[in-house]
Amino acid sequence: MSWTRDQMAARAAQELRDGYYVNLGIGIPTLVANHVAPDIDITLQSENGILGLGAFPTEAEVDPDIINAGKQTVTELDRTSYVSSADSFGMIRGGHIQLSVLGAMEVAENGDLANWMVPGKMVKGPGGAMDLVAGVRRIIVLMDHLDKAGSPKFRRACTLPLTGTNVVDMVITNLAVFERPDRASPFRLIERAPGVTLDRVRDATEAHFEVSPA
Amino acid sequence: MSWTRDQMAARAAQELRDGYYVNLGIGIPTLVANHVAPDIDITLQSENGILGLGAFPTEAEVDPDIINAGKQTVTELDRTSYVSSADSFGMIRGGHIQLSVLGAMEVAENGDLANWMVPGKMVKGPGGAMDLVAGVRRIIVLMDHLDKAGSPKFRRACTLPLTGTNVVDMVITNLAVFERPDRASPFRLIERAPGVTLDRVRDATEAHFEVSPA
Amino acid sequence: MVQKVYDSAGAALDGMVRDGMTIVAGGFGLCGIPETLIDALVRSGVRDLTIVSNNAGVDDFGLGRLLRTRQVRKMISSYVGENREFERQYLAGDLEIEFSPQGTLAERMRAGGAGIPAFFTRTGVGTQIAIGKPTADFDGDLYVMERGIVADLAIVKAWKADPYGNLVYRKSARNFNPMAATCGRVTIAEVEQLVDPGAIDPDHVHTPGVFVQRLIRATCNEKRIEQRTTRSAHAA
Amino acid sequence: MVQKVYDSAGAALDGMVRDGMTIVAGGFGLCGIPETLIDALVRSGVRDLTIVSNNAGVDDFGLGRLLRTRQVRKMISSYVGENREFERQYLAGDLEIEFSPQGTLAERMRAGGAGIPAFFTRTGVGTQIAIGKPTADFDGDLYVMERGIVADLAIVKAWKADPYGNLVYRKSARNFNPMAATCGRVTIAEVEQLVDPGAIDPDHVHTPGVFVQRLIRATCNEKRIEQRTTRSAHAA
Repeated sequence: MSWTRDQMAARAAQELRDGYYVNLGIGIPTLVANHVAPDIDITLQSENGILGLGAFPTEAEVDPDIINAGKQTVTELDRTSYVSSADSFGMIRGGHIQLSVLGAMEVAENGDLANWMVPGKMVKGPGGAMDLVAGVRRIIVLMDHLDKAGSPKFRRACTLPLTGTNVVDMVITNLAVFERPDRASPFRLIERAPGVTLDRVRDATEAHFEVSPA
Repeated sequence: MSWTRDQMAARAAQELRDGYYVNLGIGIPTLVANHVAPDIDITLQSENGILGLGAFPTEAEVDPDIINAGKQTVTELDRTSYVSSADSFGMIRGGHIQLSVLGAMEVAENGDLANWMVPGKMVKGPGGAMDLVAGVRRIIVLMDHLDKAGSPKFRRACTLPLTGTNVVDMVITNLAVFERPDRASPFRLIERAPGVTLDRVRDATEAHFEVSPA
Repeated sequence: MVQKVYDSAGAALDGMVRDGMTIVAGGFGLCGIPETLIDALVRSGVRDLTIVSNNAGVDDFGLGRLLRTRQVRKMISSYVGENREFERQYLAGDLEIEFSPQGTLAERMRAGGAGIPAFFTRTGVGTQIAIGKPTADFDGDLYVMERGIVADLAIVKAWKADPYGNLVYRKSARNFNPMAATCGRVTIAEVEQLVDPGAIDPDHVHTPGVFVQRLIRATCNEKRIEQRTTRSAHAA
Repeated sequence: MVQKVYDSAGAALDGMVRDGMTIVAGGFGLCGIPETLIDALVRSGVRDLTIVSNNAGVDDFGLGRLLRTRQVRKMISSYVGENREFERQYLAGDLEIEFSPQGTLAERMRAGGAGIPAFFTRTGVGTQIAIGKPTADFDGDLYVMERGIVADLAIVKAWKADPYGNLVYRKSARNFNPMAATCGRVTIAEVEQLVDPGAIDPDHVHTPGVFVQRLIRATCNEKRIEQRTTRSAHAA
């Protein structure tokens, strides 16, 4: 057994705390918003310039002037404010956003992250990913444990061009959860999906990690 | 004869062009606003964060939330916008203000300006003067030709701590007007107050200057 | 009073374009882009442009139109993923790209407009983006130096303007427009609504008129949506 | 939802002050200053403060009150000319002053709040302000490097707030408040009016709630005027 994308998102949602300002990356990370506990109030930020993102609009509510960083139509809330992209990235770079959940191509055991380009393929650009990993206080990566070719994505070192160095605090895959208390510490395996053995995690992981409880 | 303060301000007002954004320093420079030609429309900026300064208020209009950089109560116009001090100095530093008229303790023949401190006296601080001379495209100094002790204020070199280096484009005193076409050129005497001889200007000036017409 | 309002995008661009110039454009994706002025740039025939814009439009809309007519030599952007024409020209070596991370790009525009030639950021440290750029240590962390951007011309889209050039943006269409407006040597704004002097509360102005030299009513307000995501009204 | 609204300035400061801390305060002159929070700081008895503020108040109002009680060890300001108590303590060697040009100070607050540890400016080049600071040449002009400011606590004054901490300033009382709000590790705002959620148009928010951790209704709104300059109503 392994976790579904929704289960991975739900696991990431457990990391939310009341009052957090959170930036969710494009793709699986956006699912995290569906799993926020009822007693937790968070504010979602979209780096193009929205603080206080609402749900997708009904057909009648669609407004081309309200889009998120994935260029999807969204809505505003009673707490919403709009800012310029400079001010929005000021929030990010200045450490005012507590948590970001992002996808990744590779994570290294030292916390390096690669998620923006594959040499030989057309490069689309980093967008806001480099800013987010450099500025947000805590970075959680949601990714499949293995890539499409069956190779581990949590590695000794990234083979792809980096998005940031020593920036990842937690890795949630379809098989397991790795965490470290600070960026000077090694990652530690803290949870496995139901039926996933420690050996299976070891086989599917290139990165060194500790195991908790030891 | 020499020019009055109002005549000096009127002379400075001749340098205004239609559409200019202008910052007027505290003191005599504020008088420039009284001499704007009727066919000229300018917008006054106050560096604390007002673009589009109005006149002083009537007693009924006084609003403690509308003050200029001299901490005087002022009014707003139909063109006014308020900005933060960071954005206001962005206009100044970014070269978006065409002209500033400032007072000075000393100006040097190379365009250096001193107007913020006298060694041995309590230092009040530079306020926005250093930002203005560094950022505004054209700087006109309005000052008495001689200081209270009778010494020339337009000098070979400033003796007082500088506000900025090579920043002055025009000097208007109670005796004469000096100008230079660009900041690599020497100053040139272009006007004298009625009855003020060239010799009198030379006697009262320590700076080297050219004379026009030669 | 200097008249800032022009009759058309063509009239506003008159005398302002030349081959090889650098143009900064507001907008994020297809949201808040100066559609009218982009079309006028296509018609102007100006060539060898360097365009500073977070995105490059799509094949047949936004800046994609200027790419299709091969008027662009170089893009400075953070993400150009939605444009196949871009990919074709880039792979053929006809188009140059300088990637700037999105927040760094936004800050570079703001810095250029505010007279700041360079600043330090942690963004991109240790990545390809930092190659060839100076780095410095502040309080134990490493930062990379990025340069402010000043363009020959800025084109922006706003919701409302008064005749003084005071601009108000609408919702997330604000995005890069305020910074773009500050970093052009000349800035032309196209607006959905031109309102009377005094109609904009002085506390609500997003871009003060000092930054806007020319102004037109936008005639293209298509506002194409890239990802139309909706939920059922009943589930609401 | 985390409750940001506190009953009093004293309650909002509870647990937030310690001797030797750095506090950044919004305001220009006596305009837009956090009067209520300054009074509460006086009452708190906190000492050896470093205060970052454009001005130092007057003898008996604004930050002058904290000076009079000798709770301030150092000021980082652009202009302190209105305060005789300041002069006495400075000349006696009891008070340290670091002058920062006004625009540089505003930008240093903004930079600190936006994660920018340093930036370059032409302001102050060749003057005493630049002594000891790195300089660099960009495109033939010399610039001085200035550092971003991050304070332990920011205190700001706004006109309106909603319970989420979204702030709106009024007219020129905005001044340094928006940047101060961004550069405190904790920011406390005092406001003239607390309004309901949704009562502030999302396009009119000056300081988004992310920057405000605690919020109080201001009980001091004296708004003393330094230079009451008027014209005759008949001359209007």
